[in-house]
Amino acid sequence: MSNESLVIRIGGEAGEGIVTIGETLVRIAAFSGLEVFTFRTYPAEIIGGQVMYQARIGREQVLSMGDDVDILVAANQLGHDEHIGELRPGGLLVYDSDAVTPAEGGDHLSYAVPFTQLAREINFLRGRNLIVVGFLTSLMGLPLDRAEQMVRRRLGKYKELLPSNLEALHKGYTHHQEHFAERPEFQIRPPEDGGEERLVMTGAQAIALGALAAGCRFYAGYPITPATDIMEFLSKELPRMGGTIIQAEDEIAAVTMAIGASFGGVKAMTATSGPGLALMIEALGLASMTEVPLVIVDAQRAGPSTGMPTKTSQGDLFLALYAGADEAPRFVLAPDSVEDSFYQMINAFNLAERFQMPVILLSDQAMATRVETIRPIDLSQIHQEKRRIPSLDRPEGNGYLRYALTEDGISPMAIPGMPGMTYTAEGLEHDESGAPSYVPEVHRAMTEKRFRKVETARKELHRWGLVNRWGDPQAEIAILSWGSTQSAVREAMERAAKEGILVEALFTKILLPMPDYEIRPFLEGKRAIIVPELNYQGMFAKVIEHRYSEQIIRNNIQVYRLNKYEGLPFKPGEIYAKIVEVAQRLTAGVLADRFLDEKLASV
Amino acid sequence: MSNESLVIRIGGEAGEGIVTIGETLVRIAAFSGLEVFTFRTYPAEIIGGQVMYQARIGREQVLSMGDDVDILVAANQLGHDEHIGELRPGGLLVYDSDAVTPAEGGDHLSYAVPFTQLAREINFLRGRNLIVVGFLTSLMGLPLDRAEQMVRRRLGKYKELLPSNLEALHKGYTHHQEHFAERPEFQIRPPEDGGEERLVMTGAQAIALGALAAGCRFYAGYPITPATDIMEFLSKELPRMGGTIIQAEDEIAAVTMAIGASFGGVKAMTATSGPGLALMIEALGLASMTEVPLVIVDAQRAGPSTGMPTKTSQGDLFLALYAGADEAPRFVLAPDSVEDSFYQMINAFNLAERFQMPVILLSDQAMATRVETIRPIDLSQIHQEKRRIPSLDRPEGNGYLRYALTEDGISPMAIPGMPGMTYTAEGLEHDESGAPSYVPEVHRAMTEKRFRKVETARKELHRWGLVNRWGDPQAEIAILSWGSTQSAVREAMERAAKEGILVEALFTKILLPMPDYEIRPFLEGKRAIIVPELNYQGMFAKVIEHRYSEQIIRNNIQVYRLNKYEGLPFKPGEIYAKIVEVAQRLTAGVLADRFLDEKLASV
Amino acid sequence: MVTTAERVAPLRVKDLKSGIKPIWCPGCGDYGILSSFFQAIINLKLDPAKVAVVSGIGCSGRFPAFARVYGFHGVHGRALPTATGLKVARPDLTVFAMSGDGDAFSIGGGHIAHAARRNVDITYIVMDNEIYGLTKGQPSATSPPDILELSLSGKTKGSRKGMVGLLDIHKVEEALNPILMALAYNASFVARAFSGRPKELTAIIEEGVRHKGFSFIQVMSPCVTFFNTYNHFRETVVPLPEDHDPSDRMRAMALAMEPNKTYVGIFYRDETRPSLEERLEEYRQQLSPTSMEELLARFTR
Amino acid sequence: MVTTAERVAPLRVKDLKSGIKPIWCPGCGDYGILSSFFQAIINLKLDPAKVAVVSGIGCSGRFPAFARVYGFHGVHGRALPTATGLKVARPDLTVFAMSGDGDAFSIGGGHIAHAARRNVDITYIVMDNEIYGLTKGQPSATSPPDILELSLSGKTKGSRKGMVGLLDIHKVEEALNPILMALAYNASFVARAFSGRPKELTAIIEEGVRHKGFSFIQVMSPCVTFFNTYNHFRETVVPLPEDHDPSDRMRAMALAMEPNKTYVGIFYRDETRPSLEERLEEYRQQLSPTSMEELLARFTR
Ligand SMILES: Cc1ncc(C[n+]2csc(CCOP(=O)(O)OP(=O)(O)O)c2C)c(N)n1
Ligand SMILES: Cc1ncc(C[n+]2csc(CCOP(=O)(O)OP(=O)(O)O)c2C)c(N)n1
Ligand code: SF4
Ligand code: SF4
Ligand SMILES: [Mg+2]
Ligand SMILES: [Mg+2]
Repeated sequence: MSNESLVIRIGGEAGEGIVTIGETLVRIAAFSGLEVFTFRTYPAEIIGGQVMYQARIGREQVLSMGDDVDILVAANQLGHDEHIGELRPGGLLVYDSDAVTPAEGGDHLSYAVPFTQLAREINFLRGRNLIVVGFLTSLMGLPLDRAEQMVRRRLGKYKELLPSNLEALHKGYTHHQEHFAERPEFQIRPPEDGGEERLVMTGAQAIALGALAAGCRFYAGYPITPATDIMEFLSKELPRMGGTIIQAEDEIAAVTMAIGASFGGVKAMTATSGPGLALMIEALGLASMTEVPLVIVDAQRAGPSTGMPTKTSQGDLFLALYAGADEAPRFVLAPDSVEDSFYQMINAFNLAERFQMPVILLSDQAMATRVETIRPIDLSQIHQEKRRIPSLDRPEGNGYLRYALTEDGISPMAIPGMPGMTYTAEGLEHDESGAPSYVPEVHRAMTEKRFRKVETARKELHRWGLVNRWGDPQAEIAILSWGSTQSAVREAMERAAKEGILVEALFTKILLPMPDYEIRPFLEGKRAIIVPELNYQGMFAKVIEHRYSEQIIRNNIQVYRLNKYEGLPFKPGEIYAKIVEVAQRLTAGVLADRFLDEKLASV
Repeated sequence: MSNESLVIRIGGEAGEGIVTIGETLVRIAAFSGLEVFTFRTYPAEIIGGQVMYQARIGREQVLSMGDDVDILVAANQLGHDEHIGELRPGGLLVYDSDAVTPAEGGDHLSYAVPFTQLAREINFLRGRNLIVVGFLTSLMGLPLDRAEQMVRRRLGKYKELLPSNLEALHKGYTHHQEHFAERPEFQIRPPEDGGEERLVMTGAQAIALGALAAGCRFYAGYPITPATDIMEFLSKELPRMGGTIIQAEDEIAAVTMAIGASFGGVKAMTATSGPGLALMIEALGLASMTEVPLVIVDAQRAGPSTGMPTKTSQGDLFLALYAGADEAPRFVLAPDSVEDSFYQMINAFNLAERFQMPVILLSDQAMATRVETIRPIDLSQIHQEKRRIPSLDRPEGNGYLRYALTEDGISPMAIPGMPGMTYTAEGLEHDESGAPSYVPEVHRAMTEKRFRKVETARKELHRWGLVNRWGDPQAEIAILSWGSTQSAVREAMERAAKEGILVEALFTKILLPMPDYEIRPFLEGKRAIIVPELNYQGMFAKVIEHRYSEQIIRNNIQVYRLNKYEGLPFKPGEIYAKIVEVAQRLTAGVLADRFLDEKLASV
Repeated sequence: MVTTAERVAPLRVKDLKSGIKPIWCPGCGDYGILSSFFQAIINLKLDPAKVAVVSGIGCSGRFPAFARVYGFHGVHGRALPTATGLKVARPDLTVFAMSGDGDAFSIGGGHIAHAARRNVDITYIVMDNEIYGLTKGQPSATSPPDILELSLSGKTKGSRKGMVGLLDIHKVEEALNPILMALAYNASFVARAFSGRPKELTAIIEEGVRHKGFSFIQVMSPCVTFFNTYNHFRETVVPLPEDHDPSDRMRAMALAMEPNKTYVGIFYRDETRPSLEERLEEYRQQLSPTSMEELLARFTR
Repeated sequence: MVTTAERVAPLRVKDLKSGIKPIWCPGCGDYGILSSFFQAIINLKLDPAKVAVVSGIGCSGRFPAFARVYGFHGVHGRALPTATGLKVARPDLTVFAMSGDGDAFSIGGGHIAHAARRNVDITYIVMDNEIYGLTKGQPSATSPPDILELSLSGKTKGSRKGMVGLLDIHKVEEALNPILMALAYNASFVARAFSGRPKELTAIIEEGVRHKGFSFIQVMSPCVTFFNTYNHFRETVVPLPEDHDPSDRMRAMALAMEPNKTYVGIFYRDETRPSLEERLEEYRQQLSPTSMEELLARFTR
């Protein structure tokens, strides 16, 4: 019998290939038909320092990074010391006996493997990583031919290196076969049929691919962790798709370049993280005012200020929702998985084009850097919104009104080059023609027009596929959240369901405007809402508490905030514990301090 | 009998001295012992274009710019055409008969005065303005000697110009005396005793003076309307007080210069408007993270983007409250009058120093540019908060911990130069010593520490004089608002009181953290709250609705938003109309759509 | 119906006026730049629908609204990156960027070097009045340090209206030398003109447009209201020496540094460097094209 | 008790180490700059409590944390304005600003000209590795356009780890010449050093500190991980010609433009210009002092 899923963690010195081991193993698993979900840390040092790479590998869709570790591979002493505490009772420690002295005792199995010496035996010290991979392939019951295939693929054109690499792989594989018994509890058998069709990618790649699929042909960006992966990917592919990429001199240049390109009629974006988004706020207002489509991706990281660039957070929500000089309408989207990152990028571009507005898409460090297996993408199903342009045959003498006051707020937008339609995209308040105007009535009408687009969008939201709702509709306990917390929530709910605790969850991928048409019915019949978030203040909780306060209070719904601010994603167990706590409170009739938890409410 | 207050408006071409006429008249009135409150518009053109200058002059404290105009002075045809509609029935039109053809009819008096010709008669064309001033001095019953004094004062050292200027003043004065009868309804007699001691200044001047009184000795700024007046004032006075002013190359340089100076131990500030504040958000987070005291003044203007630089707004509230990469605690203050601008600047610096945090003070275009008479300032009553510094005699070997985790969150801050205390103010997450650290527990502890300062402040708020509450505590109708709307609200309430409608108002000068200790009791017994604001979304209303939703809903309090977004301040009549409407609704039992007015709620 | 015939007929200045009356003060140097701009478009026989002007904020920033071409009035200091994005996305357009001296050398000062090193084919006109006009008379990085004295001495009448305190303290700083800076950035076309000499100005704008690469043009454009330097420039403006060879960058630098002379003309031009768009196109050509299908296949297991 | 005696004893390098271990890669050029900085402080006999180092973000930005002086690790690109505010508020301190090439010439590129024209007395050290180190190997404005080829050719080993796509497309842009730019800004002290030549580097830092005004020092500091230029600089670095007169700005420019040579030494220095703080003090002296009472009286009716 094989396991349904296994968590393996590898800890050691960066640069020693820990990440390579993990990435290779994950791809062997994925290409064998298994599902994967990864998580990794980054060292403080530029090179060197401790890292860990964790992969959850499963037969069915893997929902999250898991809680406890089934197999820990310690490549050095710190790799052992830092992680041994997370190895589950009955788990397996595999350590490099040339480098690690394991602690005494512990309720787990230990395999001492002389990886370094094995590498020496084949005279290929740099082959150590592949020896580890080979060893793990055998240990976990993965198919050797897939592993060989992966080695081939990774080497690419460097064919001359193939024999030595394969030898290393086999060395590890055989070492396990010869010295250790087969142990089903650490095996995970790929499905016989090779599994369903899947793609294997990181969140950053999903974002970049989504942009390309949406028709994005211009990218300007300034390097910043963890958004740079998007730019690096696009730097290779965008030119091959006929598009353009520019590494700008700073974030303000990046976003204004994108605005310039979009004004020119080309779908354009930039990507950044919190500090960069902060610098883009002035230009965001410009896009709002001039009504130029614009997509900004924010891969959130822990702050404030430079903070912890390699750690995750959901702390830019307020910045995305509210920042602007005076009132600058925008849309805010937040994918809730790697797969969803692809689709929400398409929504982002479509919303931007349809409403001629800026769209901010919030991802985060953990989701952008993790690898996931996702379902195949049917390109024929992807709709690319076209910009509404003015008709060329309008009655003579009728000047073109770029900012015409229409019922839905959207005005046809001319593209430079169109004859007879010249206008100035105006960052000052302006009348319908675009001419600057400070007349009170004009400012009132134009403010209403700009916001009317949001209201038009609100009416269309149900068509955009912006909500993810699952679980038991009869449940009295609800989870309402956004973004990358989804994975841990989903898994926690499955556990709860097994314990007979009914929970229903709703994740909205649009945060501005809020999808009332979904959330209001969702809240009916609920007695408690848990809002898990990776920030201190409970930003989304505040939005919910405000917007649905009437319903919440009238129906006496308890709101439980669950806030983590450690730079790390939630573990399913943390969410599960909260579900259990809330369930017990409901049974016992103990209420939460709904709104005014003095510690958390800072406005 | 004299009037209690009079509204005079002067309309004409900018550069023709409209503003000079107004400013001179206002000062004659103020220096005669009357109270004043002004409002003016700015032309779209750089020079020329239409302007209007309005002054409300009263015997008692003047609360607002008033509604209708008692006396309209039209210096050119447009000045007549644009403003005649606002002249109250029975009001007086004074027009330059050489330049204006008044409309037929109209329920008002008209004086045709050949101002231009009078100027020609004395061979002093540029004296026309003073002829107008002289005429109005007589018309309004102001003392001629005060007018003469004012002319002297304004000319300063240019004594040679005095005779011709005085001649012009007398020419206008005499012309009125000789050709028109005295009309008490257009007179406003100064108090016999010369009135109480008063200062006459603009909001911008009050801010600058407040900064100086608070001990600010460093200013860096980048020009932006309407904040530049603060910088221009300080450029003259700060060096004379031993301080430094720098015109920076942009707003990011301005705010980081201020941070650098403050790190060096000198109280420092910058001032800007919305677009500039947007650019400062990254550095605001830096001040939050490094815990460096910082004061930023935002004189709000209408937007988004460049918008309408010379028009007013209260639309930067969300930007001030919420903008930051991840979670960057700050304080947000908002004075509610010119006088209060002085005192809140002192609070701003004191809060910044005490809590080593950034403080944003929100003023606005209308309040920063208007002239008001304010009560004398007792400098001996002004407290200057001192920075908490580490004690030099700490036990040997005990390293200095810049970011020590204290109970109140505040850690003693060394000033460069102090021996043995060297540390690095760190924009990365850091441990108590300031060393960069990405350890989850450290991030958690430091996040809590930074927010703990806000909680400490919340406990002290009542000591800072941050709330303005007046009206009838028994009233069922409340007005809750902030900033410059105060003047119109106060006046509207007086009118309502005369009509027997009881209203109580609360203006908070601190918006982050909110003064719960004041607002909760205030809301007790209320049935309706009106929240007037100069923005579209009802930003403050949202804050209130969220934070006090429990109380609001349990007590069935109706919230009525009153939003104006035309670039202009409220008139008392607009507020008054809302009060009446709400009073009628309460009587009739018709409820407001409290929270979810779909049009206004955009999150 | 708007017919293409409209575009075939020879353009007149009035065809190029947007109908919006400039808000500039009577006598402002910026009018001269607008006229020369119109004339250059006509002389170059450009199709106005294929011309785009991107500006920052300032009196100068109001420029695009007055011309019947495509315009973008952006935020303060970002005319260059906005125009760069536009030009790179739409190489078929003739793109101008317009700044004031504050817009260009203070808040936007970081962008010029990068436009220059990219050699993006934009004609960048800095309408330099050596003052912040729109915000009513603060000194800029090109204001002479003794600007207050100059104003009070009446040589440059009008400036007494400016911000006296800021003008006074400006003496603690020196002025920048924009031509020298552009040369140090290796901009491939560097020129100066004076808005009081319209013919030369028109010619230089035309040359700037013809130049395939980044053209930096500093136009001295007096602000009659806050710093009226007409007299000063009438006295000091001289054409570059006849023998100046615009391919000689060192000599150009020396001329840029000469005190008391305001040389006008083309300091430097290098026609050998390909423009950013050309290089990007070359780069794309050298790659093998791809498609979504192919990209996704790479990620498929 | 911390006694002042501590400060009187001659400093040793170990007194200047903060105890925080640098996170830099072994062999990184930045170590050399840190050592020379320590040595310069010792040679100049500065009191560490009166020294402040302000940095931006990057590998370079980590500098202050490693030194036992007052430090400020600010945001990306703003070391100069932060240091300017500090120095002007506290002229008694010796203030350094530290940037990487990205920090200095890209995001912070707008500030150098203004620090130079103000002549604020700061020693500005740009730790130029011609790459974005901390963000793992993107090209910077000083990277050679052919940086990818250089890396792949193995001359500058290590760079294959960088961002290959971005390094490749970097060839469409040219590199900036920071020394030439600083000279064009009229910085009053302009020098270049190489972190692989510690003695010269120390001497130049000392000179920079002694110079009363804005000192711009570009230090070539190889990034062994992403663009290892040690060999390249060992070959191309040469001292400035012995006969170079550092008061000759034109000659300095010519030297800065010489291809294939990386001159190190003091290109330019002008000791005649007063610093910003001096000028501000002079300005204050010339005014009549005032008080709050006097100011308020002016507004009293
Ligand atoms: C971010 C931002 N900061 C400041 C301003 C205010 N502002 C408008 S124009 C201007 C400068 C004007 O000077 P310049 O660029 O020389 O243009 P000019 O008016 O002289 O043509 C400034 C500072 C602004 N609009 N936006
Ligand atoms: C506003 C902002 N944008 C981007 C970043 C990401 N970032 C960190 S360091 C850096 C540049 C590093 O290059 P350089 O300045 O040359 O320093 P080095 O690491 O090479 O010493 C960047 C882009 C940031 N921290 N903040
Ligand atoms: S203020 Fe100066 S620059 Fe602006 S329009 Fe008037 S004259 Fe021209
Ligand atoms: S990445 Fe490069 S610059 Fe950064 S520490 Fe390593 S070697 Fe030095
Ligand atoms: Mg200017
Ligand atoms: Mg670098």
